[in-house]
Amino acid sequence: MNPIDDRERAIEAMLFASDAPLDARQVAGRLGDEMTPGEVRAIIQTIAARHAGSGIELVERGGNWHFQTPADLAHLLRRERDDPRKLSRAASEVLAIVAYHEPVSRAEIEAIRGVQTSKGTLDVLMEAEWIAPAGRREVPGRPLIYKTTDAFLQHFGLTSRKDLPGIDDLRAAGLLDPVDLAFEEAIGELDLVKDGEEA
Amino acid sequence: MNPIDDRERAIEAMLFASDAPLDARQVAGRLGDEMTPGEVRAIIQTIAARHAGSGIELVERGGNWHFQTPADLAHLLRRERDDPRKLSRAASEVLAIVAYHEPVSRAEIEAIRGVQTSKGTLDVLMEAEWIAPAGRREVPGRPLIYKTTDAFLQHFGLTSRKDLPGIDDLRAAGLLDPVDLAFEEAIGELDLVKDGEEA
Amino acid sequence: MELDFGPTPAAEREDALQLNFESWEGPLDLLLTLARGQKVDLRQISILALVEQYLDFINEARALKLEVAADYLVMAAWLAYLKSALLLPKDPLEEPSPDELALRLQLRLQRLAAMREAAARLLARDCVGRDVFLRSKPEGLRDVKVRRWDASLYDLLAAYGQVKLRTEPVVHMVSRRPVVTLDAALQHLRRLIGVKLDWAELSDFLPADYDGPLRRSAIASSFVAALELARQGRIALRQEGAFEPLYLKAAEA
Repeated sequence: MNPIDDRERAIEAMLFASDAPLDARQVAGRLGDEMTPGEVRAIIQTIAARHAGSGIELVERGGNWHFQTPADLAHLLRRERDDPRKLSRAASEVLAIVAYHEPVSRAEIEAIRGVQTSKGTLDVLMEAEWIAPAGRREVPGRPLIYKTTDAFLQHFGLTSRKDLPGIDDLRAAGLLDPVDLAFEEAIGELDLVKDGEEA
Repeated sequence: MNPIDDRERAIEAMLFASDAPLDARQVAGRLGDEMTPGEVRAIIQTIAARHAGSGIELVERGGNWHFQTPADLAHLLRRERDDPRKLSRAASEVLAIVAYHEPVSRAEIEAIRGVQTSKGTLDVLMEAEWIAPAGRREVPGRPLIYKTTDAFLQHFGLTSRKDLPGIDDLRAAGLLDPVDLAFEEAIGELDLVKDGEEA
Repeated sequence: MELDFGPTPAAEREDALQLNFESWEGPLDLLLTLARGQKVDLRQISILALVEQYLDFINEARALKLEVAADYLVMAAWLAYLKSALLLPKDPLEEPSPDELALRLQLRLQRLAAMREAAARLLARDCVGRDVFLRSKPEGLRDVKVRRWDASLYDLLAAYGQVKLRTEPVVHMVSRRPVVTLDAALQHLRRLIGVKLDWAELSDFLPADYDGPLRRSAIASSFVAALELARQGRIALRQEGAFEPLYLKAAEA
């Protein structure tokens, strides 16, 4: 193996030592801005490639990078002390709705679920730092809107929101559109069918 | 690079995720005792060799192995940032007394100020590199005496100490005006409170 | 993270006594669960059949005297209306048409189903702490603050000025308090006692221009002087009662 470049070593050490995922800009800043974030990113890719297939992986989550163990070794590493927070059904649904529709207001979440969201559900997700307020919707009442966080991407192993399972299919099928919009489109089709029936 | 052996991957991941250094026997135990500690040790050596010269090190301490950041890269893990602070009123007075009367001992400074001077005030001025010890006064107790530094002249834009205005100049400039006294004293008290908090 | 879909309605209905509304996240959820029972794509579902299933279910629950939350009843009432509208001959003037209402319900069910499935797929991903693991004790990156002290030449000179001012020699001037000494009061009283012939109040003997602390001092010393002169037998004192005015006049020789 060729000796590893000094800058590559430095970036690798930094990502390895950090207690939170780092993005290329943060790494460049800590290195005294001698490299552009673009150059840092290229080196990070090299490091990630070097570790591919080993027992340590360098992964990207929302532009931030961190080392973790590969998922296929979970059975060896899972310990009884690991007690992952069990998310309630309501909380997991709300989380999915925020992730696939973000930014989204509480009223919009409730419209999809057809049920009031208890205060605790959003609190649990915010406490886990998976969702966060993202300003207010400029409609009457100026409701708070929510979005997912980098910690959400990290926890669920998503490189970016584009990685959300099935998001492209859902969007293509119009299932991420509000009912009103889908209704307008569907009613057109319905009329066509009726016309057909009449003919 | 050859694909990494599954057992090697597993041991690497285990050492990475462990919250304490592990010895070969512990690793073998967690792997279900399919390997002898000797075999595990050999694989650990292979892993350590693979990481040699990179930004990640696998090191042994008394038979236990753990990953760490190489010592020569430790400086990357801490970043120094400027934290500008306004010099307290007490420190300004002490600095002025040293400048006008140097070399002076702490007792002499206190005699001139008319109040006790905390050690911390001198420390701050030495940390700022504006004053420095200048030997000892040959009197009983041999107290340390202080003088100002070149850095002091540079910071305050003075060519030499002779540039400091005399008492008459200060009076003419209104700096000996008692009208300000009450106000300045009030400010001084605030400074003292702040000093106390910092201590 | 695990997803708990709750018991399936089929299992629930086999043992109706365990029929439990806490298993559903509201009426829409119950409808979706019932719709799944039709085992067809949600787009092909029979809304009429679904409505009947829901109404049967609610009736069953009420027959068992289970407490049915208000929102389930509201949904039941609306579905009962929808059912009758769907069954009656179509009135082309009615807005919105029952078909449109049914379509809206279907769209809502599709959206909820999509999110429910998305949640399950999300939770099935490799989650940190369950499937993948991080370093448990990373060294951490630290920001170390380096203090930089700031002061201007003005601050320095002003500070020195104040030190000088504070420690300048101060001349202490002891101001005299305004008092009338006993001697002065004695002399004054002796002088006036010869002038006044009849009983006169002690305050009449005080100079009129004394006021404030000086007057109080004059009263005190004149009183003591009066006592002294009375002791010497040079004046007579008279008082009607405690705290009444004190009168004096020259003793009759």
